[in-house]
Amino acid sequence: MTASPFSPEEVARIRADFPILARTVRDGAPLVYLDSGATSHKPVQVLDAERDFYERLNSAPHRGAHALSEEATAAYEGARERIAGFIGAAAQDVVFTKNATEALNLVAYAFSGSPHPGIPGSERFALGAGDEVLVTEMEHHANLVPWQELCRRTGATLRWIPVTDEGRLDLSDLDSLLTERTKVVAVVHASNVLGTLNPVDELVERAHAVDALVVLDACQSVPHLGVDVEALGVDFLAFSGHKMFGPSGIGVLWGRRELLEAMPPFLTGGSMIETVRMEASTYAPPPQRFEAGVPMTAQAIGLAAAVDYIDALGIERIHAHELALTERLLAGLAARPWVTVVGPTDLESRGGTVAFVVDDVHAHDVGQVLDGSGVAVRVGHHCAWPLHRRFKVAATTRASFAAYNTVGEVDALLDALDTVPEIFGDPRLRGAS
Amino acid sequence: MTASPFSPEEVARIRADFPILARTVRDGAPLVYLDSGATSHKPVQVLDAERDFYERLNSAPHRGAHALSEEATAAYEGARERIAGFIGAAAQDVVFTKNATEALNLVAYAFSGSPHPGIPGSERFALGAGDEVLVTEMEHHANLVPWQELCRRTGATLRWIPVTDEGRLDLSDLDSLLTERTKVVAVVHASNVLGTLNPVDELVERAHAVDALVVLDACQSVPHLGVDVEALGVDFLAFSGHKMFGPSGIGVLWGRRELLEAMPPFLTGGSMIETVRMEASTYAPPPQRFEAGVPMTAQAIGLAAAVDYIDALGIERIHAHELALTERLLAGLAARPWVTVVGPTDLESRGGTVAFVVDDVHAHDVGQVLDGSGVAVRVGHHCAWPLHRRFKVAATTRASFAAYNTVGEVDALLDALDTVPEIFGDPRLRGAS
Amino acid sequence: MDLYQELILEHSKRPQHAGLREPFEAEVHHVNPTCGDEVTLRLHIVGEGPTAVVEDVSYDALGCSISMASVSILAEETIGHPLSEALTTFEAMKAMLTSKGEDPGDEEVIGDGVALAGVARYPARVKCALLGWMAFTDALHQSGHRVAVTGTDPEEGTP
Amino acid sequence: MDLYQELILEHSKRPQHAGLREPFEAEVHHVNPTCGDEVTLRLHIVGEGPTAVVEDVSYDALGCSISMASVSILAEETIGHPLSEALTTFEAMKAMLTSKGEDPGDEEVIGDGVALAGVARYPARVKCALLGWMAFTDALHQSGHRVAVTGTDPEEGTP
Ligand SMILES: Cc1ncc(COP(=O)(O)O)c(C=O)c1O
Ligand SMILES: Cc1ncc(COP(=O)(O)O)c(C=O)c1O
Ligand code: FES
Ligand code: FES
Repeated sequence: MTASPFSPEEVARIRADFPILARTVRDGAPLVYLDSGATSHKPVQVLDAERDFYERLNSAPHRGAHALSEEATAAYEGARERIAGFIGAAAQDVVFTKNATEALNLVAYAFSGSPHPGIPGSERFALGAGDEVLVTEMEHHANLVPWQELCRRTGATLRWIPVTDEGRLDLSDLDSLLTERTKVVAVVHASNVLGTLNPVDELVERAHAVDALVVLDACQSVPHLGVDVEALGVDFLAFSGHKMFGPSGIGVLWGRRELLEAMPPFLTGGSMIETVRMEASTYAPPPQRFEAGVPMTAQAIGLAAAVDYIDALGIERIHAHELALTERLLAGLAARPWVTVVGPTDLESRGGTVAFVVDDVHAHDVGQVLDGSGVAVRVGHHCAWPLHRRFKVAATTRASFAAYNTVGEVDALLDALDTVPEIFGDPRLRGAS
Repeated sequence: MTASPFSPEEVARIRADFPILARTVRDGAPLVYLDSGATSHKPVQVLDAERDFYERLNSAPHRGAHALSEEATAAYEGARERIAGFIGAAAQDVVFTKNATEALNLVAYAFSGSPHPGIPGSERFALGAGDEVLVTEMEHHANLVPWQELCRRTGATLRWIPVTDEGRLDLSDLDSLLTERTKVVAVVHASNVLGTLNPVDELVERAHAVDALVVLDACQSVPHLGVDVEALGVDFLAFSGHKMFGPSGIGVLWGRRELLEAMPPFLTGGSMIETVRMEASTYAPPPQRFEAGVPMTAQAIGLAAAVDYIDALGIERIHAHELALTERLLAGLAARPWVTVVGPTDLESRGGTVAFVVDDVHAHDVGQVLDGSGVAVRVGHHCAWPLHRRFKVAATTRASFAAYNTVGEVDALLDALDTVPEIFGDPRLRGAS
Repeated sequence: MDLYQELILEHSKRPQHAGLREPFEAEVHHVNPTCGDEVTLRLHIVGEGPTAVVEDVSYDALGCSISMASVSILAEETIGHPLSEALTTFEAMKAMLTSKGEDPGDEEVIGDGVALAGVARYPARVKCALLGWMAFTDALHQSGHRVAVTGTDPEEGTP
Repeated sequence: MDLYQELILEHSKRPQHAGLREPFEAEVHHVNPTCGDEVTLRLHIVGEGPTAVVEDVSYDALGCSISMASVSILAEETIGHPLSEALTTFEAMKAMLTSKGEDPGDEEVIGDGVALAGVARYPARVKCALLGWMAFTDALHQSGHRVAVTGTDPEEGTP
């Protein structure tokens, strides 16, 4: 049994930082929030940091010479440095976006049918018929649909790595999928459904051997594991702030410097330019080139505070705590023969996300029953519809953990789950037969 | 003399809602914030609304069946309705973006070289050689560069309406600029430099006569005038939340329903889809089609609170108050022969933004001196570089007003301005010679 | 849970009139994008204008208990009924489901539909209960029957 | 204001060595994107390696008093000096300007440059004071003189 490094007292102290966890839902049931994979809650430290910015420094960064603007710029760029440091990156290689989805689209839109005449090196991002983009069958729509659209625009071909019954990438056919035609490999680091951690090392090695760029969707890893962009060896990495105790409305794209420099701009407008004439414009170096308009200033500062919060707890300890909860949940589900876990059933290469189905009961009905007891889980295809199709289910029920979750909450989920067969008839008998 | 509808007591009460206005800058100078055109400050009502959302309802909207998610969805969609109502629009025609820049890019990216096979009616958005996009010489980069890039991508031609010495659009040559080749007319409602209010009625009539779509950059009008999308008759309208007492990180695109429906998606990913298969996807109707990923939930709610705040004061009264301050400033500047206003010097069709230059002193030096007295103004080209080139200046100094500004602050600006010639020599003599 | 009335569970386990049958004038396929659930629905109408009668509603559905029960009730409450009456039933169902719990539903008009009254308190599930009805009105529209139908927009009535 | 030392105002009103002259090995054009100010700068170097001497720095500049004063001081402090010394001056200027006010500057090394010490307290103006210097190091780079130069990135040293 994996033990959590957090004592119950420590978890209680953590919980006290999240006012929302004290509330009740429906008719007075205490909230059991097991949906941090969709979005996490925010500690007062993050809320205070945002508010403090608005009450003391608020101003448009990079847009003025007055004192407030200077202070806001320093705070904004300080936040960039802080967040970059958290993933082992240099500040100038970190671009702020509104969410991970924008970050992934930014990379996909860097590619087009022809190089940008104003950006030396942008030939690297020209795609056409005969070129291929490789994704996986377990991608979140955010790391799938932008590549479908890119292929539609350029005539390139989308290919994908299938998923095994155990919920792992099936690399057996990789040689024919990943070839010198492949220009991009876009893959999720930790699946937001299965919890699977993908073998980034192997994929990077194979991709780089054929000169393909690797785009890593790190939405479900950066909040829960220690992620270091250099150690990973990928070319781009995207994640969202709101899943890691940060505010809504901010995401991050990290890119290898020489690639960012060779990328055409995406959103254009104020502060991303070098010179503007009516006839044409030239563009600033990264990261400014990719941050058009007044940015998510307060949100960047809030996210930096979230990173401080995570660092104070220790990301390794958070991961271990979540794995301990995951283990308890997996054991509880295994003891219920009418429940089937979709994804790895042990802790090997796994994050704290557990998806499952209940025999003969639709995931939305399961979720609704749990919700009636105050247990908040996510139901549906979790923006990974092809993955669900592959497992021949329309929807799953998903529990996902954060530092503030407790053993008692896992038990509350299991207890509430036991009322499902009571309500919908007794699949236990069927399950046992 | 225009009188402000706000009594000094009322302005004092308003100021009390903005904690930052009580601070000092540099070495103890009280802050005189005349840079609301770059970004406005936020009243506690807005900060409270955001915080309350995080502390009570935080969850990912449209992504779950549990209680919190339902409440967050209701709050988010309620905010959309509130904000839509403020501009006379239906909620379903309002798309949330991260800022106005994204909103304008969203429209520009809807156009491309070929229709989207999955979106009926998208032929309307196919451009090519021979087609033209018409902008003006006074556009903010956010409503200029996206159109330059669109023309580069599609082979269409960019044309522009020049600006007169008085800082008005020069429509004398409109017949040759706006023809049946014109597909889009993109124009700013209120100039962020000159303060000029442009003749939207006339432009809409002329544009629609040749079947061109009108995109209005309303960043500087929605916060200060009563704007009604139906009355304006435009096809698209964009603005930012942060200039109207709202949080950073949220903008709005309004579009005519049949146009939004015919527009291909821009950012793709979660929650904007209808069905997703590995091979291809189909897309949700607007506004969801244009809101990929977990949205700026708290920011939408904050912006709705900002709209409540504006409504409580009355947008017409805000406008009148700002015009009274503008008149006082224009009079003060006119009395200083060494100062030249760039833009209209009277209140006719004008907003509360005043740009000027001081003889023989660079705008950044003027701004720095003002800043030394606590007066925060913006200096530079204000993201309207071609406009500055047209007036043969590299940079101007710009004061811009909001509801919380006072007559005393206008006087503080003028007093500080008088120290400029003291420091840099006495252009008064030159100005008078 | 108050949501899962016995009647709902019965309908969802033994959906009435399930399966796809002939003849039909219109067949539609509707998907609920949030969950991926689907319904294929066929409509067979006999007669024209005020004398039109819903002769058959047949369907193949995959979904949650709420959507399954709702389409089953739809079939039960419309097959063999004058089209105008079926539309009244639809309007009454929709009014109840989008009332946020204020309209308990009239058993005289919607029959077993009243068992779905609790759904109105769960905005995320309203779409489930309307899925079949939206398919029904869409099929009606496609069959060319010119009857004033409101709310064929599947987005309407959900937050 | 402490920022506008008399020396700065003098240099900015009467920039030393202004104008573009021949001969030169490299000419560069730099723009400060935040304000639109520009400088065209020519560099003439005589000799090679350790014996190289900055024979002339000529320029055409349009900018604020800080940028004008800075390029004027640059010309004054580098023309006629060994290249290695000019680079030391550059390094010392840059260190002072990016010190956030902690490094007051050494008059022995940077001469009138010390008048710009106050700029370090105004991050938005650091770029102004560095504009000419960045053009200088860029020109040096383009002239092919292989001297280790740090900080030719115009973004560096600004927030
Ligand atoms: C007229 C005008 N258009 C567009 C913008 C861009 O707005 P944002 O930076 O919030 O995207 C601004 C403000 O910066 C503006 O004043
Ligand atoms: C694996 C994964 N990728 C991408 C996303 C998209 O993130 P966002 O919605 O914040 O843009 C998510 C979360 O929704 C996710 O879990
Ligand atoms: S959950 Fe899919 S229709 Fe109810
Ligand atoms: S303000 Fe342009 S260089 Fe100083």
